[in-house]
Amino acid sequence: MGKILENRPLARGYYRMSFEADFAEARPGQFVMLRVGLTHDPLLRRPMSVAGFENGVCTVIYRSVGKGTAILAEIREGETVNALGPLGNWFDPPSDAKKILLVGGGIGVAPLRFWHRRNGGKNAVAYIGGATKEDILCKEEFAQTVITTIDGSAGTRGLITAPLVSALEGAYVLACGPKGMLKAVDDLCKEYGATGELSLEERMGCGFGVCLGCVVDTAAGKKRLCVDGPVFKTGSVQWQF
Amino acid sequence: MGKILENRPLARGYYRMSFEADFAEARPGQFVMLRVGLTHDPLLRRPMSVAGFENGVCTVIYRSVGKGTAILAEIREGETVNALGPLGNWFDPPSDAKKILLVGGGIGVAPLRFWHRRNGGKNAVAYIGGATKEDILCKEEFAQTVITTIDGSAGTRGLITAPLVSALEGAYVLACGPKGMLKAVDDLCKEYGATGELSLEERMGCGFGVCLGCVVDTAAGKKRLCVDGPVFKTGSVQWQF
Amino acid sequence: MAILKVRIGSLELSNPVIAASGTFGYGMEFAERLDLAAIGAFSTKGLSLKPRGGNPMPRICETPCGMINSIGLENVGVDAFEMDKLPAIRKSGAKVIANFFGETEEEYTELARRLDAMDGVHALEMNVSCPNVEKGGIEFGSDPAFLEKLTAGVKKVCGKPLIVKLSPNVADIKPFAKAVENGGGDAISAINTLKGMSVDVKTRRPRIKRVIGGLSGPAIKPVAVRMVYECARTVKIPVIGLGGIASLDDALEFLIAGATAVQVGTMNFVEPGICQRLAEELNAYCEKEKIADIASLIGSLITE
Amino acid sequence: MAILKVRIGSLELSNPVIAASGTFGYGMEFAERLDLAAIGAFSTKGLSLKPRGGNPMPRICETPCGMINSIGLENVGVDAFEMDKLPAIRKSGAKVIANFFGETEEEYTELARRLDAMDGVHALEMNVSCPNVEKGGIEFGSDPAFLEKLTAGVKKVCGKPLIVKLSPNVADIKPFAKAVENGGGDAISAINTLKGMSVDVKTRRPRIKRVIGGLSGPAIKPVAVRMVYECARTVKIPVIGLGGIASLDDALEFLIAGATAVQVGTMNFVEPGICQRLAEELNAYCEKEKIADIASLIGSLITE
Ligand SMILES: Cc1cc2nc3c(=O)[nH]c(=O)nc-3n(C[C@H](O)[C@H](O)[C@H](O)COP(=O)(O)OP(=O)(O)OC[C@H]3O[C@@H](n4cnc5c(N)ncnc54)[C@H](O)[C@@H]3O)c2cc1C
Ligand SMILES: Cc1cc2nc3c(=O)[nH]c(=O)nc-3n(C[C@H](O)[C@H](O)[C@H](O)COP(=O)(O)OP(=O)(O)OC[C@H]3O[C@@H](n4cnc5c(N)ncnc54)[C@H](O)[C@@H]3O)c2cc1C
Ligand SMILES: Cc1cc2nc3c(=O)[nH]c(=O)nc-3n(C[C@H](O)[C@H](O)[C@H](O)COP(=O)(O)O)c2cc1C
Ligand SMILES: Cc1cc2nc3c(=O)[nH]c(=O)nc-3n(C[C@H](O)[C@H](O)[C@H](O)COP(=O)(O)O)c2cc1C
Ligand code: FES
Ligand code: FES
Repeated sequence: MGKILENRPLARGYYRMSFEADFAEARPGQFVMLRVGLTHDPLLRRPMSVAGFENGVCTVIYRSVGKGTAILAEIREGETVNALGPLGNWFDPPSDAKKILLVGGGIGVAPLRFWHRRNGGKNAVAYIGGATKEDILCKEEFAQTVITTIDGSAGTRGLITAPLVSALEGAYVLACGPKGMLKAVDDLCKEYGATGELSLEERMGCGFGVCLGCVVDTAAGKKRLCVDGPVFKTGSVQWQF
Repeated sequence: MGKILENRPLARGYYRMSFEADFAEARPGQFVMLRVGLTHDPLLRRPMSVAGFENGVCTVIYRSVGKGTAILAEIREGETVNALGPLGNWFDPPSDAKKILLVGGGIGVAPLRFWHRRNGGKNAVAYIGGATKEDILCKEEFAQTVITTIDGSAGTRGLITAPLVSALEGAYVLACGPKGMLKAVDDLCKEYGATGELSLEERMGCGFGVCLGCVVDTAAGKKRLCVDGPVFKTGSVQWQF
Repeated sequence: MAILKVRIGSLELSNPVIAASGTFGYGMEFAERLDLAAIGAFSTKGLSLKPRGGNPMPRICETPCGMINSIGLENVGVDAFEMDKLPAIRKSGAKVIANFFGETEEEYTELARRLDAMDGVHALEMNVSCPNVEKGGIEFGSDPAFLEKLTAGVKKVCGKPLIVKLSPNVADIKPFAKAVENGGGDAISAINTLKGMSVDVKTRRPRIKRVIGGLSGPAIKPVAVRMVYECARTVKIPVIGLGGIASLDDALEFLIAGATAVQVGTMNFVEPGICQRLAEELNAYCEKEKIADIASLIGSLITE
Repeated sequence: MAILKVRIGSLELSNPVIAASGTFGYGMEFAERLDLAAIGAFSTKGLSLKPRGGNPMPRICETPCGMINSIGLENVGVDAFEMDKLPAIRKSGAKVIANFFGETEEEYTELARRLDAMDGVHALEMNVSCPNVEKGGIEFGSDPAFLEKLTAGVKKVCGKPLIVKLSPNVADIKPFAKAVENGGGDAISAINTLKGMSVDVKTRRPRIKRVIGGLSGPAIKPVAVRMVYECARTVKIPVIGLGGIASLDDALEFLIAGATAVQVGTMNFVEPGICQRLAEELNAYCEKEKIADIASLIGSLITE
């Protein structure tokens, strides 16, 4: 149980919550499972990427999309939240990567923000895509950004994969976002000679490897997204929709 | 949906909540069904006696005893509560009653407080019993009070029925409290020549007469506590435990 | 306005939202809480030939996302229903489904005959989750062959649409659905309550005097959706889905899974206006989604 | 310390709180979240002769106070269990119940023989909610006569306590409990998941790829308590109760209704330390209530 220091809207439908963690450290790419409410409806914890971790304070950035996240958004600062974590693996680009492209779709920016806070430098460029300008999160927190929106209300109109193409050669990609985007990035990496890591999402029962509710088919067989992921190497996922 | 103007502890485990009602009036003895939380756990509304109604503001006094009332106690002032009501019948002593005894056990004081605010006068004496002094509520709101506690920490040690006996003759009783107390009062009224009204409790599914979950056996057959009560005449209830 | 009309046998409902038996009294209790003519129909508290007093208290208790009831089919009896309840209901413009049950085959038939003749009753809903006194307490709804025979017998005296309400306390609901269809039933409603129990740990007593009661509410929705899906794939007659409906999405779940109409039970207690709200929301939903006729939604589940 | 020891056949557990199959992995996943030796036992993920990959995704979804799963009995297989999992578990001091299932009677017997011989496996739990391939997909646990035969056959090769886990998807669980007892089973565990379904209204697809899955969690607790009560009144062998346990009071409900021990399933996902917490709370409760021996609580329901 950690005290909530901040829980406020970032943009329409998006919130940022910071709380005192009862774990000592988290790495960019890892996630926490948040308990929502005090009763059994909703029952399961909700997975949220760690979007920041400093001085024992854990930050998540979330979008209110359903029952659980709507309740999360109602919790007041000063109350407590029960977070299980940090869980899963993390982004781990080779230390000699010359060009790192952070590709985030919508709320997928959350773990990339954390990575950038820890490791950001001249060699990292953020490619952020969203439906509208309201869906472009945290852009001011990245050193260099390329932005696209589907409605053209910010950056270039279109998908983030469009500007990405020309930058891919020899790059190392860290991507998080909707499944369709991740598959497109995965395909493009192959086509344009890039490698990298993709952070996936599936419904999760437990978050720590025991329910087998979150499996992903990969080149190396069935993997549990929560313990063998959420981060998978490009070229390894066998995409299913 | 009514805005909550006040929701604060009265004594250990007891709370008072006032909210803007979306009904125009309520009578002492009536109750409301409060919705608790936004999800389906807990599912059913909780019945609460109206403890006050002035200028469109409805007050309830409640004890945190379980899941629902614990959640109620957590709601902050400024938020809203969904109350269905006013429901049930009400205290209706004859206008020529010379001596009215308000007999309340524990949280049973709530509707008596409301009656007293509306009708209190020289002829009304409140008999308030509780386990300890913490369970004696609202005593300062009644003009005349007789108090007992089981542990002797306030008033006389013992049950409220003890001091009541000597006052019963010719009196009209309005009583609310635990079933055991109500039965004792009912028996004593018969024995000592008093009449009056008793406010009962049963688990309620609906509060407005359709689930048939709250029936009471009376001299006149099966009655629904929520629409034919909660107030029943002394001598009419066939007590079952 | 989207077309929300659905047919249950020869009965046309203006929309597919029905208030479920035992949770809507005899209708008029809700007259000041919603417009009875704005919902598809309501099903009455289960009627018997003679009035019944029902079970001892306590009769209800709450469970996680649900409740258990053991009301014991308390009702005013078919005579009082006709005399005291029906005249007012008729005036309200409500479509009325008379829910009924007997303890013998003859009682069922006799009730059906009576209700069939009543002006203001639009359809009959036969509850077969009751013990058959002649067969030593075995439930009518627990043997498909017997259910088919019962249905056929009742249908013989009943010109109005006959809905048979199935119990979920079976290993496989499909043969029961089939039995209703074979017996000439016009529709199936599913599900009734699941048998459940709860213990008060402080007193070590069952929370329900009769120990075992019927579980209803959102908790049972997944079981209900599953059974409605199974029934709808088994028979051609309409299936009315119920069990835990609390929102538009819940109602849509049942429709998509194959229900022609839905009933709302327990949630009437929590939100007395819910049936009308759902009917309105269903209309708004169809307009927004450009669904011209609700028929195209029914059974539209994609499973490839 | 109150006496919390309970016996399941020849196996003595230090307390009656067991982690349920499929929700506790192979045990070691919880080693850093609780003390495996502090809970009564844990039941492994269901084991088969060969490793199984399980069902397509999506495999789980949430429902009101519950969840549906269709994992499809994915497991590492009995060989990998013995080689890779058991050595570490043995060191942890945990009492291990090996949950297993087959597709034919021979597979069941073969598995029981294997598991019976493994050092570190303390009891066997036979899951009979699986389709029998030889009998055309009929579930092993859906015919009492067949269940009795299966139990007797397995018991012949199995010296360790044999627990048979019953399915709740039956009209009446009592004949199944009796069949296990008659077949020589040492205990019953009840209940497995209820068959349920959920529809994603936006996509009009089932939320579970295989359409129908198993419902678990607090939602099913009233059904589970009822079935455990029915089983405990039917047989003399111990009944292990499970279904929706999330708190001390929930565990007590089952014990009072007649369960000798309880299992916690779904709630392990939400609160990984829950089994140890409940074991500790049970001890504190017994001390506070002056219950010298938990035996006096078991089946103490007052119904007069
Ligand atoms: C590893 C991981 C990291 C995530 N990080 C973030 C983040 O940083 N910010 C953020 O806003 N969202 C994140 N998500 C998605 C987030 O978990 C869901 O949006 C959230 O669970 C929705 O809950 P709900 O109750 O509001 O929605 P509902 O639709 O009511 O949820 C119903 C059930 O489905 C599950 N579910 C629904 N959507 C998703 C989804 N997209 N992924 C997984 N499960 C889902 C819920 O957990 C719940 O069990 C992440 C998901 C995963 C798997
Ligand atoms: C007409 C009437 C008026 C009431 N007025 C008041 C009041 O003014 N102040 C107050 O504190 N309490 C009052 N009560 C009792 C109050 O309704 C219960 O204390 C409350 O419902 C407990 O809810 P819970 O979730 O905290 O308890 P839980 O034990 O978790 O509740 C479980 C279920 O049992 C029901 N229940 C539990 N205790 C009672 C009870 N004593 N009576 C009826 N149902 C119960 C709940 O409503 C719920 O459905 C009144 C009850 C009735 C019937
Ligand atoms: C208090 C109560 C009384 C009920 N009485 C009847 C009845 O008389 N006849 C009947 O067929 N079903 C009866 N039911 C069952 C409901 O009509 C419905 O089938 C069941 O509750 C499932 O729907 P729900 O989850 O929406 O409540 C009753 C249910 C409740 C909760
Ligand atoms: C994800 C999941 C996987 C399960 N796998 C198994 C299994 O392999 N074998 C088995 O006998 N039961 C299995 N079960 C059933 C549980 O052991 C338990 O019987 C059921 O979930 C009810 O208990 P609960 O409500 O406490 O979860 C599984 C349950 C869940 C939720
Ligand atoms: S979420 Fe349970 S195994 Fe991954
Ligand atoms: S509470 Fe439903 S009839 Fe009284």
